[in-house]
Amino acid sequence: MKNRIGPLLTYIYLLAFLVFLYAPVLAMMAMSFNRSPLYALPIQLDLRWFRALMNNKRLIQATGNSIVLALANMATATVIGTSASLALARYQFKAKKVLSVLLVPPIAIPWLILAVSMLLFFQLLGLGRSLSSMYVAHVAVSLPYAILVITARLAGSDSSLEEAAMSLGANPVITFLRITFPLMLPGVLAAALFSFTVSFDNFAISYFLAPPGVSTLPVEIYSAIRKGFTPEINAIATITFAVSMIMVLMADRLVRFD
Amino acid sequence: MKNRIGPLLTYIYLLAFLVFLYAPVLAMMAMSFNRSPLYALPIQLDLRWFRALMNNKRLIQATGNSIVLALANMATATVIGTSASLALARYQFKAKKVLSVLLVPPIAIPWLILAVSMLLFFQLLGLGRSLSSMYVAHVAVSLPYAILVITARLAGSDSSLEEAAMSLGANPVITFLRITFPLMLPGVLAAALFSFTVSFDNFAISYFLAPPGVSTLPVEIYSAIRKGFTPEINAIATITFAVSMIMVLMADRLVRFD
Amino acid sequence: MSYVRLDKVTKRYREIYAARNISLAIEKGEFFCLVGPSGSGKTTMLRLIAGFVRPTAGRVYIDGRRIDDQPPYKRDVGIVFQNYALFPHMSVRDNVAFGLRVRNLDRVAIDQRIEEMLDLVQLRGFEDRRPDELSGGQQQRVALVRALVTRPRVLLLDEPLGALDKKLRTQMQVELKQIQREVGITTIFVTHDQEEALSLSDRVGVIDKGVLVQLGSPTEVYERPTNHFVANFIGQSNFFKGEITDLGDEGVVVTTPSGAVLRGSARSGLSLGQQVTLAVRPEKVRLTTGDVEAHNRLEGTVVHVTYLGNSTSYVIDSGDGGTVVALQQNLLAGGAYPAGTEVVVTWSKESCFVVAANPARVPQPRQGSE
Amino acid sequence: MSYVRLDKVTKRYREIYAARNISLAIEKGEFFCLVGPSGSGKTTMLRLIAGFVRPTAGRVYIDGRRIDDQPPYKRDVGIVFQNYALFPHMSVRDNVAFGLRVRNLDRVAIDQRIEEMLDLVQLRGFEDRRPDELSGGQQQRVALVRALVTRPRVLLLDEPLGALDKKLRTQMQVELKQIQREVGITTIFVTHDQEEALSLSDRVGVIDKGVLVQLGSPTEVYERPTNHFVANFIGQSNFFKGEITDLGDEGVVVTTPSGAVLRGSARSGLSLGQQVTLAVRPEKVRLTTGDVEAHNRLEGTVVHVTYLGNSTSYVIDSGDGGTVVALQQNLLAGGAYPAGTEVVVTWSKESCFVVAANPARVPQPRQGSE
Repeated sequence: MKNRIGPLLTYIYLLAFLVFLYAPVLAMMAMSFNRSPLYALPIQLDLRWFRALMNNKRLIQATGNSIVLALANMATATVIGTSASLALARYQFKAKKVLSVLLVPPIAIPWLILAVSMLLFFQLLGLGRSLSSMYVAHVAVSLPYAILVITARLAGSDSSLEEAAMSLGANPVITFLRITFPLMLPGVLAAALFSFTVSFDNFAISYFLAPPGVSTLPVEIYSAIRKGFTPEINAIATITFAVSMIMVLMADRLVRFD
Repeated sequence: MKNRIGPLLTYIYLLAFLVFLYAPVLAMMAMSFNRSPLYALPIQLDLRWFRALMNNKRLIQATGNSIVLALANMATATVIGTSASLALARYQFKAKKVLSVLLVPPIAIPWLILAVSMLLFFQLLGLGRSLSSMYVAHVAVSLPYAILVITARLAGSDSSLEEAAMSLGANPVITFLRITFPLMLPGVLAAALFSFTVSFDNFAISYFLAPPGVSTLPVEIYSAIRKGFTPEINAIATITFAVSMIMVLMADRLVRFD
Repeated sequence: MSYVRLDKVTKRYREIYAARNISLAIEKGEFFCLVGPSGSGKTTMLRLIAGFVRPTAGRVYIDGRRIDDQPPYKRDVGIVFQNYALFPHMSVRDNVAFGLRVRNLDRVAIDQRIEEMLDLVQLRGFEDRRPDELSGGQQQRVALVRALVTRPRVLLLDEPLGALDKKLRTQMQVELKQIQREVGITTIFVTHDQEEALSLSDRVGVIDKGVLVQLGSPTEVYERPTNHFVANFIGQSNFFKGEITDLGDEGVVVTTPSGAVLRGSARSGLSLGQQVTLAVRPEKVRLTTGDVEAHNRLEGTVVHVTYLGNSTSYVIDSGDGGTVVALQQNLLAGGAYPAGTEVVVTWSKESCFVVAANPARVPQPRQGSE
Repeated sequence: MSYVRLDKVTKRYREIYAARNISLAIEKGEFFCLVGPSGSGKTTMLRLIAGFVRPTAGRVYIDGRRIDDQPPYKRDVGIVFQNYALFPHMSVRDNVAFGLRVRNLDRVAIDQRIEEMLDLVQLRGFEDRRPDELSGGQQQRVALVRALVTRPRVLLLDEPLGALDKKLRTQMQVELKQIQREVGITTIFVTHDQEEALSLSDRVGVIDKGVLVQLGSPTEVYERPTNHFVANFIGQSNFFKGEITDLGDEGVVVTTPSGAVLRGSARSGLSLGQQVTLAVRPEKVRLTTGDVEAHNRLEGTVVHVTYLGNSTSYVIDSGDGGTVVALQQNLLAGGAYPAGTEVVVTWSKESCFVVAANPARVPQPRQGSE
């Protein structure tokens, strides 16, 4: 029916797009392993920039903050997201439609705007910049993602499975533990990974809400670039990129398969 | 079966979450209409901060830049995204699976990292900071969103519709114009809106890649906050938020219904 | 005493009645079928018994105890869903064992019971497969033994054969009936396939728009449908409208507008001069070419012949615009009367029954039948 | 001359043959059915003719011209899909008009043709509805007229009634056949429902694992299946294995291992002493209680009685472990022989045919039949 040119063109064309998207990242990764601070070619393999990172106390401190914040956020967003998704999927109530429509847009509110409004809000509430403000804001930003991912997984499941379990004598608790939860687990894991990533990568909220003396990894990267672009940044960006990629690919796999 | 408490708790609880998510934004919007620069209550309605915006040439210039960039990006990402999605949906080729897996993660690469790598890459290529660098980087960032949205729409369609059209005598061009395209149109429009929003809201890429003297709206907002938080920022943030929300709600509606 | 009993059960969703004042008593060990078109409310009946929905009014009893206020997991009722609802994350063994493990039976007893049940449906050797590695028929059998393994008081089957193709469906009907007999469980089966209902069940309930319109043995429901809907939904019928011109112990005489005089069996509540509809089944109509004596006799021309393999269906134009459908078993190779043959159509008054008295509007069936 | 012709068509997907060296000629105006179990390759055959897939080897002709190298839109072949494939963004009118507008016919001619076609399927007044506002039966009819409106050379139907429930399905079969007759179009119909195939078609092709195993009129295929698969897939059969002990012009005599002597009609390629399987259809078997003379005669006890409404099915245990299924039309109310009755089972040698000579492995059917 179709000739062979269509697929071939498409192939070349998508390949070009991916090269274009990944090339900068790959270049950055390559440079992080290059000895020369002036990006001289050919690349001389050297881990000096990574070693330099090890000695950068400020950066290690910031990375620690980012990880702690991301973990706390992940735990909170996943638990709340799971229960909210279950409630949305199982109960019929009048305001449900309104609620589920309202859940989507927060994903698209520019983080900068959200950060601005959170800063203002916490100031109005008298909380100001603090670790707890940061934590709350991160949860607010991740939760819609968590709910969307889990809801997508639940939509594929079938309430007749739970009915079958109950007709076999399983009470609601056993039904949840043996049927509902195992079936939604991939979605829950994916939501956890997404929540972690969303928080770990966030710059604007952390920047505006961080109390004096507290910093996170994205904030440090940003400051470092403003001070002057050093290959050390490539190294830390490479690590961040690798971690994000691994988490997202895992999440994607969990949502699609099994 | 279930008692009435479950839905009620869920209801209260989701409501609390939404209040928490929207309250800062609403507070910010309220303050943008408040006469007092010190956030004094009660609110005295006044459009002075919006009027001040009108006279802020720098901000208007930046907003213009943002709009032009967002429109150019939207057009490019939508056209490329549409054809790429069609190719992915229609043709079977060996590398297809690899390609479609590679398309997902760019969405999750932190924009800061992407911006860093793009800056490095364009410097290596000798392009440096320029309007075309910005445009190219924005397209790279939006395209995965566009492809995901259109692909989701195409997945719901049925190739037997196109077969039916062809059996009725429609050649591939007519089949595309009369069947395929009208059915994917909501997805295409949604992709356009998302691409626009993604670009319009982007801070990191614009900040790093903008040539001297060129600024965008998010960059201006960010600079303004650093200089000192004025109610003018609330006004511009309110406008940005309103525009983003309208676009996203439209896109969401297009993808879900019709 | 009846084992499963519905007492004036009504289920309303806003303005729509899915069940309207239904009373029904099913005996222990009985195979009961609920038949009706899609949307008639038959699945709602099952869900009321299983406990997934609660009645708006009325009560449900099993073995003399009221159960409509109990949650599903306390009712001890097995159910097989149309889509089987096998747990996709569990092997066949774990699916079947689920009900036993929930009851905390000991391991050995569980294993033995599973073996027994898998033997019953010839699925030994499939214990470790996942549901998606089984064929449709195998999945159906796993769903069945999963529901039976806990020895529930009642087995509910919600169109369990609907997803299978025709040949497999017929085969599974035989198996299902055999297993039900061996196990001896009280069974309620829901289907839209009237032939399936007749062949499987001890008794049939015909349901239409949430109302139980007829209840009886397959023979009673098929041979003596009490109204036009049943006569048309359970099997085919030829309908004749006319006026009662004689009424006595020997039966009823109806004269059609075109002057044909038809004789049917009497039933109560009829009176002379009344407008009624008579019905006769296609397989009760005899076709001949010679002269025959019979209660009912029409002459006509064969206009359509449809070969059905084991039988042949004839559409006969009886001259006055009406048509009669006749079904004949192919005792030899089929098609004794080609189209155009002049035939005599006869049937006995015992096969001919009144289905509607003073009907508000009797839809004119295509080709004399539907 | 044949109108649609497949010449040694093979379609292979990697190692799997969806069609294997199929040659087939369909006459102009014929209603041809392809029947087979799911996965047998029948839909692939339609897609080869429509042009959605291309043969790995072989050629396809319509009206004497080779078409297998033409794209679908040049073949002038109408198709109705199982899911109907109505354009969801268009009204009924626009769906039906699609094929005409593509041909740039003038507006008046298009409108007139649409009115004609919608009249044909009684859908006037539904022109402005969207497909999702129609019932299943109505959607089916829109799909049918959309395919017919351009007066294609061939109409392909891919299980078009599969999504309908049983009662509606029977009704649509009658309509479909009537429309096909009125329009007079060459039609190829794919189904897994053997009864549908027999009742609708002029000729039937039985397909199994990509191979065309039998081709003939419904009567030929049903009355004289040439192998075990066809005898089992098209209708039910009773099978008897045995050795040929006599062979002549009057037929074949087969002696079973238990000593029963059965007589069947002869066919070529048989020889004395050969192991063969004889088959007889349930409806050709007569049940009596008295003494009767017949070519084939077994005595037995009724073990199962299944009431089917218009007929009753009996399973008779013939004593030596074998069972015979007999079907009897319910000329009066059903069930003349209750379970336990001693009966005599007879059938003529003309109804009894050889289906397998030296079969490698004949699956032992449940209850003597499937």
